[in-house]
Amino acid sequence: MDLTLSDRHRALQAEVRCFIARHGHLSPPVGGGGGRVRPDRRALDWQARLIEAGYAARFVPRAYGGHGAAPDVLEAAIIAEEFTRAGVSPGIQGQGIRMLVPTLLEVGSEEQRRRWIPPTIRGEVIWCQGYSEPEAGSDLASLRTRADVVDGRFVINGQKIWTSSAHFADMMFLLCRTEPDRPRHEGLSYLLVPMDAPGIEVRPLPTMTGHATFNEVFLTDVRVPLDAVVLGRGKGWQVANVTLRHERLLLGDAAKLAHRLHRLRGLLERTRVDGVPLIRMPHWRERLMRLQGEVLAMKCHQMRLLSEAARGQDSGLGLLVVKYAGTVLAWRLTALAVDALGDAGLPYEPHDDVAEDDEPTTWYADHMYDLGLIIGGGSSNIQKNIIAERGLGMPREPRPQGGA
Amino acid sequence: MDLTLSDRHRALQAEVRCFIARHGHLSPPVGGGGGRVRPDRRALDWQARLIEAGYAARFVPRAYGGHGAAPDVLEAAIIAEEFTRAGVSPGIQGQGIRMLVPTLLEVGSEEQRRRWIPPTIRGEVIWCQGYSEPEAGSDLASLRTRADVVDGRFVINGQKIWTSSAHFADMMFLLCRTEPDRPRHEGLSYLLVPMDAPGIEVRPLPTMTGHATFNEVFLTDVRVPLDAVVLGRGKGWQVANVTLRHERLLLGDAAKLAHRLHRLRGLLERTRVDGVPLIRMPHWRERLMRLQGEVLAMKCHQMRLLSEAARGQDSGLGLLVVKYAGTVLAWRLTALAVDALGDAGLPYEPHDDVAEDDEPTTWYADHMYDLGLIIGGGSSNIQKNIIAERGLGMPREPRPQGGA
Amino acid sequence: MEFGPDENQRLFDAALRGFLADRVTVDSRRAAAETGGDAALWRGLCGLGLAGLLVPEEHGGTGLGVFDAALAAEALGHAAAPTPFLGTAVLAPLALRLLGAKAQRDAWLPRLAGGEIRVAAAFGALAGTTGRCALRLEHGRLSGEVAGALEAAEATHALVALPREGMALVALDAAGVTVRPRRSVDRLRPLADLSFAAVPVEVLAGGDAGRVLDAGRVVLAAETLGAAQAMLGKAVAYAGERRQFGRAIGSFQAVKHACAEMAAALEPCRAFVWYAAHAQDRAEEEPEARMLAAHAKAHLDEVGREVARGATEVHGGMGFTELLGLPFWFKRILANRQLLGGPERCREEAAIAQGIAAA
Amino acid sequence: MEFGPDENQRLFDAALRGFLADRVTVDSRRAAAETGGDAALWRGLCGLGLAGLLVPEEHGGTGLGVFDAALAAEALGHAAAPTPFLGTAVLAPLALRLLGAKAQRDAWLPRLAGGEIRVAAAFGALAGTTGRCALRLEHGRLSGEVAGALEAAEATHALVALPREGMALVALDAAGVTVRPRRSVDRLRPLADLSFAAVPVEVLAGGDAGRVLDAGRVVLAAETLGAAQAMLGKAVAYAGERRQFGRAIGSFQAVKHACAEMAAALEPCRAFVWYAAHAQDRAEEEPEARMLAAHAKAHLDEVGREVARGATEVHGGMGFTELLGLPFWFKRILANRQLLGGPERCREEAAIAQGIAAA
Repeated sequence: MDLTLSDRHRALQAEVRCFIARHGHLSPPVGGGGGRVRPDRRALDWQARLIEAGYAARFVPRAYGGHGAAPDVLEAAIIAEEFTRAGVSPGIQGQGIRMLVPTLLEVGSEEQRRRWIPPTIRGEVIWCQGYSEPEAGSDLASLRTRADVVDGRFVINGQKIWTSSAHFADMMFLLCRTEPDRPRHEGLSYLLVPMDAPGIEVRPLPTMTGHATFNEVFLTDVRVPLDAVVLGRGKGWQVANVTLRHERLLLGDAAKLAHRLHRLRGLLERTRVDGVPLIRMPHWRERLMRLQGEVLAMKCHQMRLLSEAARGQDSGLGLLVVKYAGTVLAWRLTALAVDALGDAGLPYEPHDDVAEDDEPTTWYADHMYDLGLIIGGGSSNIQKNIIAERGLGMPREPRPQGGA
Repeated sequence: MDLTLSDRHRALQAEVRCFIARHGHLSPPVGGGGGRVRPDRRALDWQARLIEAGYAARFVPRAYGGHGAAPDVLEAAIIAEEFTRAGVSPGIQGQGIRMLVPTLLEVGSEEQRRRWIPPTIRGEVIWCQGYSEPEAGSDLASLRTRADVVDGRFVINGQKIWTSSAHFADMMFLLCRTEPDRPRHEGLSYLLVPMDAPGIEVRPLPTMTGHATFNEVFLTDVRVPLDAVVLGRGKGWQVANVTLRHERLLLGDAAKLAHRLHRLRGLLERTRVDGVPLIRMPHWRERLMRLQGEVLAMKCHQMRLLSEAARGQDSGLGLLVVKYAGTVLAWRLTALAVDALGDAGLPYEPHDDVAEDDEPTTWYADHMYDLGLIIGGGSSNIQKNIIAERGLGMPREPRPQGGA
Repeated sequence: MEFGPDENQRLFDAALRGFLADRVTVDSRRAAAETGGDAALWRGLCGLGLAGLLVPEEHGGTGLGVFDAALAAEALGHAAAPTPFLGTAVLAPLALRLLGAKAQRDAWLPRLAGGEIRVAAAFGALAGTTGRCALRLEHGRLSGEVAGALEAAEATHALVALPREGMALVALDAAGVTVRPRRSVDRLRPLADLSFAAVPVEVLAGGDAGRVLDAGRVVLAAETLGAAQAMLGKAVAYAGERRQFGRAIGSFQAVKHACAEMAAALEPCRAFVWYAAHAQDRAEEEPEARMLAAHAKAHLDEVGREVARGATEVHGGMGFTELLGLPFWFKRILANRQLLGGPERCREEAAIAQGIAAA
Repeated sequence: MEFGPDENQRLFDAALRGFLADRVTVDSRRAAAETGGDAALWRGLCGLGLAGLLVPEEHGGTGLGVFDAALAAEALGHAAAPTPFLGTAVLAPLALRLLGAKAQRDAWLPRLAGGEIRVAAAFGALAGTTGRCALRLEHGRLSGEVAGALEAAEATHALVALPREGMALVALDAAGVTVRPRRSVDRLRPLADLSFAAVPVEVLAGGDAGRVLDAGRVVLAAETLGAAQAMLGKAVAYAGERRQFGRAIGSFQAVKHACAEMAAALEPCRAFVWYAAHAQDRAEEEPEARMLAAHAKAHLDEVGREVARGATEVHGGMGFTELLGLPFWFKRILANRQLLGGPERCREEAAIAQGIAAA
């Protein structure tokens, strides 16, 4: 184990602190699920500043607009730690940056990387994920949206659902069936589709948060060029799994958990009943401490995974548990928050699309959105199947008689 | 809702209090899982006294040696409440009294009732349950122990396992295959077998409690008369389900939970860290209170079930949840106890077969035994299948291709 | 002896549930969520006698007890009904019955039973609020402010718990009263912040105000019970219909066991709520009535949240949207948890009621 | 930069695990449970350098750190090894290193490294014992009693935490010492109650005794981690073999999900223990070292118990018997939970270490 802060790391720490001291006031507000709204001017400026300083897209090569640093877990941890501690935004966290960019870096063509990575990391091109369909939620291999090749272009028809961000996204990475004659998993392709293409209709799905965070997307004769496919026709399942791997990490994000714990502690310090702050009451403190222990475990675990990734090591089980463990823990953090808010937290007044300025409303929105994250991106039951079968090597369920 | 204490009920309450005040010192010690040892002289005398006073076997007809009272939930509740409050033993609780007696009352022949119920309720005849087999734990219908009719007698061959009390029991109620040509569920019979019959060998299974609470029972050419069958040949599955229904109630027994909570409160009052009793520490109290709420729910629930049973109403789902909910709650109660005992509770010194005189040892033995109860009598997974399928009407799992 | 509702109570329950099934729909809830209420629904419920349930017959009510109110609350929770009930039909008549002088009872109870007045409830001073609560009573006039009054929409009066002096009944149209409506997480149950500037009030101080709170807690527990039962029922039904991987998702053991766990937690709650409600009606004889009320509230708060989450999860993404209306129940359960003292507070009060903790 | 064991540490870990796999069997554990120990095993471990792991090289040890001790503890827990380790190989050398004067270090550390002495540990005064602990130090002589000393079987000395004066090292064969052996829930790790009548002791008082406790907690957490990993591994293996209803029980979703939940809780613990152990080795620079130690202990206590229960359940009745030896791991996890402060105590100390609670 070597976590010695080298002179270089100490310098970085000092540099980040200095950066935050100087520029922190320019940060957009922290909190909220991230990616619930299109980044505003303030968020875009902040992102540009972070990339310039090397605190966002740090390990994305310079050729694609990133900072081009060699992967270094300790650097990542130092930066995350300082931003958390200061309560300053770590930059844009959407599906484009967290899922598509690593996917393209792993399996995209050089042309696709050059074209899409730079504007995506700057927050200028916002992506949404076109996986789920009404009849294929957890069961991705059964999806029905199809793309036929007509006159040298893909022509897409079908419907997607649970598409977060679709109502303001520029692009979608879409999984659809292009080879109807091949077996289920081999007939899929992964296409990059502009959301302003003719034939795309987005209908917001009203959700429990009161915000339009999810959508249905209808695709009717949507045409995209053949080079919109990532990795190649029939390779969609493979590419989607690369993306899902990154999604699992995104959804269990330890930095987000740590940020939340930080806010939660503040909430317990400020909230009083009969004049006594909750943090002074042992049973509230005990709940906070218990969650802190769990967040610490996830934080350390993420450092381990990053370290293994930097060594090119497959973390296997370690990676597979992140989404399940992280989303459930996130829900429990917000559950403590809404309990601590008590009756005074009930007024729920989302002014527009989000209400990140009202603390109780934000916590409740997070709490409900967390439940959406437990369900979305492969529900907990699917995650547990994956952990057991792929991570622990347990036997698959026998196929039912006469089943599909 | 009518829980008015009639004059009769008030009189009973006064009578029970008076009984306890006068005779309570004769009670054997309370605690321990019940049925882990053969009742000693003290326990038998106490039982006789309770039957005489009508506080045990209260609703068993006089013809079978019981008190012959008309079923009355409030009476049962009053008696249980007073015994719990006083920390006095409510009498013998073994499988004979709690499972076989109600089964015989429901489906036994008049001859079987007259012969077996009186000595069983007195604690003179101790029963064990011969259901599980090495290859048929949760999956009872697949059991292999068989009884062939030879010369007008059943001749039994096979092996049972997890047979609690077998090492000191007088009788076993045994489920075995008598009609090998019939479908799985229809080929079983339910036999009453003397444990001293030639051909029975009992081998204790050492368990984590350090007490020999479970056994393997080997049956080789064990002969019993044809009238040892309950309800009739091929009806064993039906009878076993009657017994299992009573077992579910026994294992989730609310009076036991209430007793335990009572002891637990005392433990938290007596145990001190740095001179402060745990009960004065809000996070310990919070855990106790949370469990008290759950015990109260189970206690009320049991009153409802008894009330419905007295009306001849099938409680359905209400009955099916008792074993699962009750055993898990029991485990959590002892978990709080062993936590409260702290490091001082670690010395574990069962002097002989049980060590009910040493408080920490008893709590640990209970804690481990509770886990055995979660597993035994239909594991939690089986219980949840039953709750979902029979209680909630959810679809059964499709049979696997090529499966049994 | 009978543990559970008797025949009359079962008939009333069936009638109420039938009415609600006809009258409360996904669309009516949505409309109420926008406008803050469903005035016609309340009138209908008054027609069934809900307003006067706890008002003695001599004052024009049906003279029933907390047990009956709990049954009604369970049915209202099951329907996620957009209607007042707790404040105007439970807390107000009980406050008058338990704390009011005869003249006060004679004056106010008939108006409650007839649905003539509707009473909001602001219990912050009694139930450990995390919000603003600064009230002073001087010479029969109330000043100060209290946040989070329940059922203030369309209310004519408010029942305000005072720090020491019992409760105050105040007309909301009196000079010096300011009502600031707030949306709630449970949009079917808007809240309001109230402020008072030397407003004349009717002081109810003839008994133990805590008993009104106790009854309110039991009724909230009952409502959460009903809402959770509805959610579990919906989850079981949905799991039987929705197919994935070529089979009904309800045939997957994971989904079945999730439902079984919810049922195992929820089913015993019915008897618990009955018993706690019954104890309220006999509180003079039942030293444990307060402890039972606090525990019933806390326990249903906990079980309710687990069921709210679990049932939503069984519905997958569909549970997260408003398409099936599931969030109405989810949010009612979440909001009830915070009303009249959350579970931590209730458990501590249960300990105090038993002498385990110092008051 | 490397998060996790380095190459040397991995080699040592593999060697230790190999040795334990050869040496510790179901039968050897059973024998040790009867006799209270396995002296030959300890000698073998000394041969691998375990006794001197934390003893500086200048004193004949290997001069490694708490991180290495945690790795060893994880391996010992994985094997449910019937051996001392925490007291004699961790707490004793650390107490000497952190609290001892130079002469004391020079005198004692070589004897520890060589396995010449074995040291029991009685930390009741420091870690919030629920048992008897009444100790007085007067003129360098110790009187009184303390319950629950660890690893007292075959120990030559005891390290006793004092209420205020640091720690005392005392020879168990000195006049005035009484050792009363006690069986423990974890029969592979017997305990002892100690009493002293004006016994001369070596007082170690040159630093913060809490740091010895912190390291002990991390090592216990590591041991529980190893034991829990072993149990989960056994559950997964058993579920793949055991058949019911015509299929391996591991193909049932309920069993799979139980294992998945255990894995999801347990897998992140590895990195947590590494990090907490590492922080101990740099405690001078790491203000959070104490908080991390307390949290690691508490967290592994909780996760450990869930895994102990869940893995036993997967084994069905077989897990409850001693046939497969599963209870050895189960009980080690249960016992570790109570040693050096249970999870509630540790969390409260974590809060104190952050200034969230008053000391």
